[in-house]
Amino acid sequence: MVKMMYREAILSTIVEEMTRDPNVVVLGEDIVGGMGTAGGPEAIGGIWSTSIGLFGKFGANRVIDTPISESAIMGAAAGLALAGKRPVAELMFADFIGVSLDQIWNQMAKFRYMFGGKTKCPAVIRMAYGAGFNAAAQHSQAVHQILTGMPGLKVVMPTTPNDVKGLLRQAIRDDDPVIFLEHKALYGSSGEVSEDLDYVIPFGHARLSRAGGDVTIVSTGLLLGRCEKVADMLAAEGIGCDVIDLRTTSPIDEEAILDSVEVTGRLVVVDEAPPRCSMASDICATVAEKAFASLKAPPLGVNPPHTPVPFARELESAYLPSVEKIEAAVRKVLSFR
Amino acid sequence: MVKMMYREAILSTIVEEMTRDPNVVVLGEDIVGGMGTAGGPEAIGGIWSTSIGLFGKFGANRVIDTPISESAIMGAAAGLALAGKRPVAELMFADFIGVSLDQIWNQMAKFRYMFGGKTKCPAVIRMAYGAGFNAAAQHSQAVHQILTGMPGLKVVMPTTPNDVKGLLRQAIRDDDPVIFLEHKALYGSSGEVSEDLDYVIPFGHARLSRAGGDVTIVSTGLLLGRCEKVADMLAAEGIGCDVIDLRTTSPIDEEAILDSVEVTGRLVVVDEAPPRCSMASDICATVAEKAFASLKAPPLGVNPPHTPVPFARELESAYLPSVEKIEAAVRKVLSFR
Amino acid sequence: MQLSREALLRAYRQMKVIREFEERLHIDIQTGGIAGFTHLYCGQEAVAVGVCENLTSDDKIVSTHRGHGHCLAKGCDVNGMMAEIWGSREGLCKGKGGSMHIADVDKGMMGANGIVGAGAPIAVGAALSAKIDGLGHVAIAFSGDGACNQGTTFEAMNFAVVTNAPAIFIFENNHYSEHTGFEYAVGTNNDIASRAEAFGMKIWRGDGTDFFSVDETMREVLEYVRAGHGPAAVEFDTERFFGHFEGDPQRYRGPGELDRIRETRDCLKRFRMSVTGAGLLTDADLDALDAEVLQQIEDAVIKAKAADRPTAADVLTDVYISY
Amino acid sequence: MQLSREALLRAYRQMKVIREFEERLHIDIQTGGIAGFTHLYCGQEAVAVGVCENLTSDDKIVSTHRGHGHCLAKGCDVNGMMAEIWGSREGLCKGKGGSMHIADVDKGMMGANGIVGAGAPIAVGAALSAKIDGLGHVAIAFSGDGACNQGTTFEAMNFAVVTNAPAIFIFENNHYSEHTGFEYAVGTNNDIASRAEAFGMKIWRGDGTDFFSVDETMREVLEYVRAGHGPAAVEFDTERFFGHFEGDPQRYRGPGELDRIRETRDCLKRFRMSVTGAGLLTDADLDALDAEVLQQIEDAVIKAKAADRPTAADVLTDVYISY
Ligand SMILES: Cc1ncc(C[n+]2csc(CCOP(=O)(O)OP(=O)(O)O)c2C)c(N)n1
Ligand SMILES: Cc1ncc(C[n+]2csc(CCOP(=O)(O)OP(=O)(O)O)c2C)c(N)n1
Ligand SMILES: [Mg+2]
Ligand SMILES: [Mg+2]
Repeated sequence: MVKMMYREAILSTIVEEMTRDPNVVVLGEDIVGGMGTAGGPEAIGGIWSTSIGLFGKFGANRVIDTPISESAIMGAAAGLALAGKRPVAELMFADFIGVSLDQIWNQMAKFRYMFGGKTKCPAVIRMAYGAGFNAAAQHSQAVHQILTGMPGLKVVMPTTPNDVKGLLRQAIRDDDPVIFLEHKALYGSSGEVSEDLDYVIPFGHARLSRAGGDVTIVSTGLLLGRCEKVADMLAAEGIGCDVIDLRTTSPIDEEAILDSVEVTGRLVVVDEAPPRCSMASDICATVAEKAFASLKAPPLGVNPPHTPVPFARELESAYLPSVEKIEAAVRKVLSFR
Repeated sequence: MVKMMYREAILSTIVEEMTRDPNVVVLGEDIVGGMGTAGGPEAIGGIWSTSIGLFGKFGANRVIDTPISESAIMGAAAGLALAGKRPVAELMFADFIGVSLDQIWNQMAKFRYMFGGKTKCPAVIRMAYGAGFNAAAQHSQAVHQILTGMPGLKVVMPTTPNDVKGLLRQAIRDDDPVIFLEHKALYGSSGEVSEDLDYVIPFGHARLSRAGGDVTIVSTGLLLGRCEKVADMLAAEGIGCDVIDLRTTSPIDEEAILDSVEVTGRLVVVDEAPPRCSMASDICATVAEKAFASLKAPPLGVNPPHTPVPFARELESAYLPSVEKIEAAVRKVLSFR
Repeated sequence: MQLSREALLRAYRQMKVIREFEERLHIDIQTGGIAGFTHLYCGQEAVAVGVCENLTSDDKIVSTHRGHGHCLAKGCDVNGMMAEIWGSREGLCKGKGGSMHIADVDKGMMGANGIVGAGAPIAVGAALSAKIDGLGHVAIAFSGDGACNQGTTFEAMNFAVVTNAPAIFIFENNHYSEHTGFEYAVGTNNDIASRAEAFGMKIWRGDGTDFFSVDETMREVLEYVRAGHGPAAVEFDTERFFGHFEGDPQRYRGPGELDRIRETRDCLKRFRMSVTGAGLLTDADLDALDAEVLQQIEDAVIKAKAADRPTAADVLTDVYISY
Repeated sequence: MQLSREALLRAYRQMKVIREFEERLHIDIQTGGIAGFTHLYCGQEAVAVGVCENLTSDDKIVSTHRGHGHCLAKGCDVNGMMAEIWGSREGLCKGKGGSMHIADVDKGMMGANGIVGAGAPIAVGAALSAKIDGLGHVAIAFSGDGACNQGTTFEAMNFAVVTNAPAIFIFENNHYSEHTGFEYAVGTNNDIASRAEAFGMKIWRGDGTDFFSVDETMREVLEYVRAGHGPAAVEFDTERFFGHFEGDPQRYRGPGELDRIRETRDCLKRFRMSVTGAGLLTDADLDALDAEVLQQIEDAVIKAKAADRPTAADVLTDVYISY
């Protein structure tokens, strides 16, 4: 194991996989930076610093800096994948699915099905998502609920650097199109990661980040850290929380959730997207249907309100589910009789 | 009251509102038809026949036939609305939000919020959605779950011609952006409609299409008809179904659903979109949270499977929730003890 | 360059297969046996065949909603296609895709596409793959005069220029997008090629109802693109003989328009006149092929009708490779 | 046409307000008082002001992520904008929008926009509204050299030509999109205007660091578009003095580039030289304005810092007019 940042785990995994497999190709806006300038290539290496040095190592054919044309980027990834390559495309902000959704949703996700199972589309679409930077309504959104609802896509949301390693490697080696959602506020977080060049985490396996037994909390991404804080606070009071990090929302590890709720009978799902047709409602509904008899309290979702993401610090803080709000929800389901 | 088809209710409401308010403007692909051809304008009047004769009545300034450029159509609607007009834009197929979502999601839906409540965007986006025509994966989708999850949008799904009249009129007069979802398989259906030129149905008010009291079935659009069939069959056995036609999914009439479930204790939601992060899971989760104590059985969603919409007749029939599947779900919740 | 007798026979056969495949569909659709939206390519055969006869199976094409011609020209199996359109389990896509989604990636046919304009970016991706491989392969995006107004098509052209991708944008100008004339919808003085040129590409123009014009144009284009000079665009002026979709009342046509184009702009008639006039092939040669093709189509229909139907269980397969 | 003394003073003042507004932001951002992504417009002031001084409040503009200059030039309140960028409840958008989403629709300013390329179609909509009204108003879309590669921008240009909308596409070519050079990303031989021309529009070019070049160009363009001749495009060559966003290391610049452009391509310096050289205004006139503007900005900052902060309850308002 070695310690590194979330963003470094992304970059190092890409380097390792590009080294291993000549079919791996990366593309995106400013992922090289400096193209066509006096400064020359490698002026930036991606605005999230997740492609620094790739151009020098692998050259212009496999490290493709693109114009601001997200539909064409996603479409090129689709075409590269159909033609036998393994593209890893960066959509700078997840919010930009607005200008490129067709290629993700109606093309990549559906090729295999529409073509009768006779082709594969091994594309990875990396996207930075989430709030926390006061980047306002068009640069802060969580989009996993939209993409999880789309058959044909796999959706991955790593929370820790080690999960980045295992899940991104799996994503690149996976033969289906994978959406890889990177939370902006986690890029700088660090942790121990596996150095095994074949370390993969299979999709559909949640991680139990806290084991308790009194209540089940399900989350992922940035808010998982807040859930863990709540769990740790409550542990001091002798209340045990199971905190489940989904890791992938499609496929989803229903078993891990149901197994926990069968023991706890109480569920809180903490989700960064607005409440309607959300991951929180998805999981609450699944549990209500499949663990009905075990439920001792109404399953609760904790989401931001049904509003766009606001700009100002005070507003964005109030928008995102806080430790306090999560704690209140957990206490509410615990106190329900 | 007068009898007309769903599509006629759309067209006549547009004519009435364009006559009443000179700010109402329509735009879309082939909504005139024949522009730039030997045949001349009005060759088609929209592929759904929902704009026949508008060009002749209201002229090229207010009836704008467009190139195949959905982003520009949605963007033009956004700009027209910001500039003081009331655009009614047609997106030929709801599936085409793939190429135009940004203008709907990141622009129209958010203007008012981002601009601090100092503007309005009274645009109506009409879209034909849904399966039933063997139009396969890219021309058959239900998208209400995607759009309902987007704060700032109102989402309307009329099932009957009369609801078309009242809801479309409300949509055109509403000062917020409204998504108006028309089910392809309903265009040819008919029913009595109000002739009152000011007949509007306020958003957020569901319609109780069958009153029973033993079980609550929630649906909308094409599948509502199947739910009614099931209700009528069960009525013959002395089982009473409340069948709730949502009419609008955002805002949603939670009260109507909760009131019914508080009596019945049993809920089935029938939804045309795939199950993950769907309207079915949204409603089941809401009910599990807010009517937990009343529930006598697990709330059940009935959705198509997590697959794209298939082409062949046998496949598409198996894909859509059938009367049999709905009936089975209803019997399942009824028999739960 | 003079084509060999074999090449001429093959080209004619390919065009004739498309024609008869679709004339037959046109009939069968009216009987109600075929479901879904079907867009017929009849009238444009010289483009698909003139382009694809100059490709290898390592070259890729991406097609449109009007894809039968491109699929057949690129080598998709006639029986598999007919079965697919009839919604059979034995269809090329197991009945899951239908007319608008026929593909055979192994043959370099990367899919018909129901989304207007979606193909061009996909073709650029395939072209970038070819560029990486460095073997001189190309990728072709077929687009209509309507699709040429879609943002994705424009982005793809700029993207291909910037990345020097061996992509070829073929614009089949059949004068209509659905019910609208290209003179209305294409702002550029009705000139699709010049607009592509302004994106920084070399362009060509050809007569899309004349196989020889398409063939000669494509030889030049392919030589240029295969040599690594970057992308290119070609506008072919052509005609569609049927409505936009089956059932279209075609009120946008001028009086006698259909008769005129069937008479003077039929690529099969023009081909026959050229080759018989020049003494390269005889009417008897072509008549024999005609008969063969008609029989082939008849067989394909019989097989398609008799083929296994898909079952409810089939809905669930082919979504993921692993889940 | 010769500008009046008042017009000259006003133009200078407007440019100076933008400049000082942003030079001050540049400082304040470093102290951490300002949250979010801020893109500074400094260097490009002559474009915003040269364009907007020729507009009325019935004309509309749609801006970009780099919107401060356009907003100020179109008449947005300095205090309201400063308060907004500081995230105050008294900001022009109540602290909900921030730098990238400033708007004042009543003034014809239809929004800065965080989505590159989103503005052009919106401007076409506003232009169609003006066309319906028939009073000769126009709508302007500001786009960068990067945004000009976005499909939405292309679609908007064709759409405007087809609908003969009084839209004007202003391309501010500041040579960079984020960290990438326009010579790389714009495939068209580095020529944005010609590509617009190929869409069927009349085009102009101007020096975007010279107020008088912009002003004269815009008079011609506006006369043409207001007369109903349809849309137009203008490419202004210009410079941005800061990084793409605050904090950008700007490794893409050549040695001495920033000094050189600050020296030779500063629109304020050039304006001062022109008007004092021609004896139209004196250094003293301009110095007085400079002092006034500095004070105005200082006041705005003081007010912004002292203004009410938004509260949690404010998150919930302004989503819908009625729900
Ligand atoms: C994104 C999108 N918009 C609209 C449509 C509906 N549609 C299908 S074909 C077509 C016309 C296409 O015209 P053109 O590109 O000229 O091709 P042609 O039909 O003439 O072959 C339209 C508008 C679609 N399928 N996809
Ligand atoms: C759709 C979209 N893609 C990418 C971005 C990220 N981004 C913001 S500004 C920018 C560069 C824009 O360049 P240009 O249009 O030249 O404007 P400038 O920054 O030079 O003013 C990019 C890539 C975005 N905000 N929206
Ligand atoms: Mg056409
Ligand atoms: Mg720029």
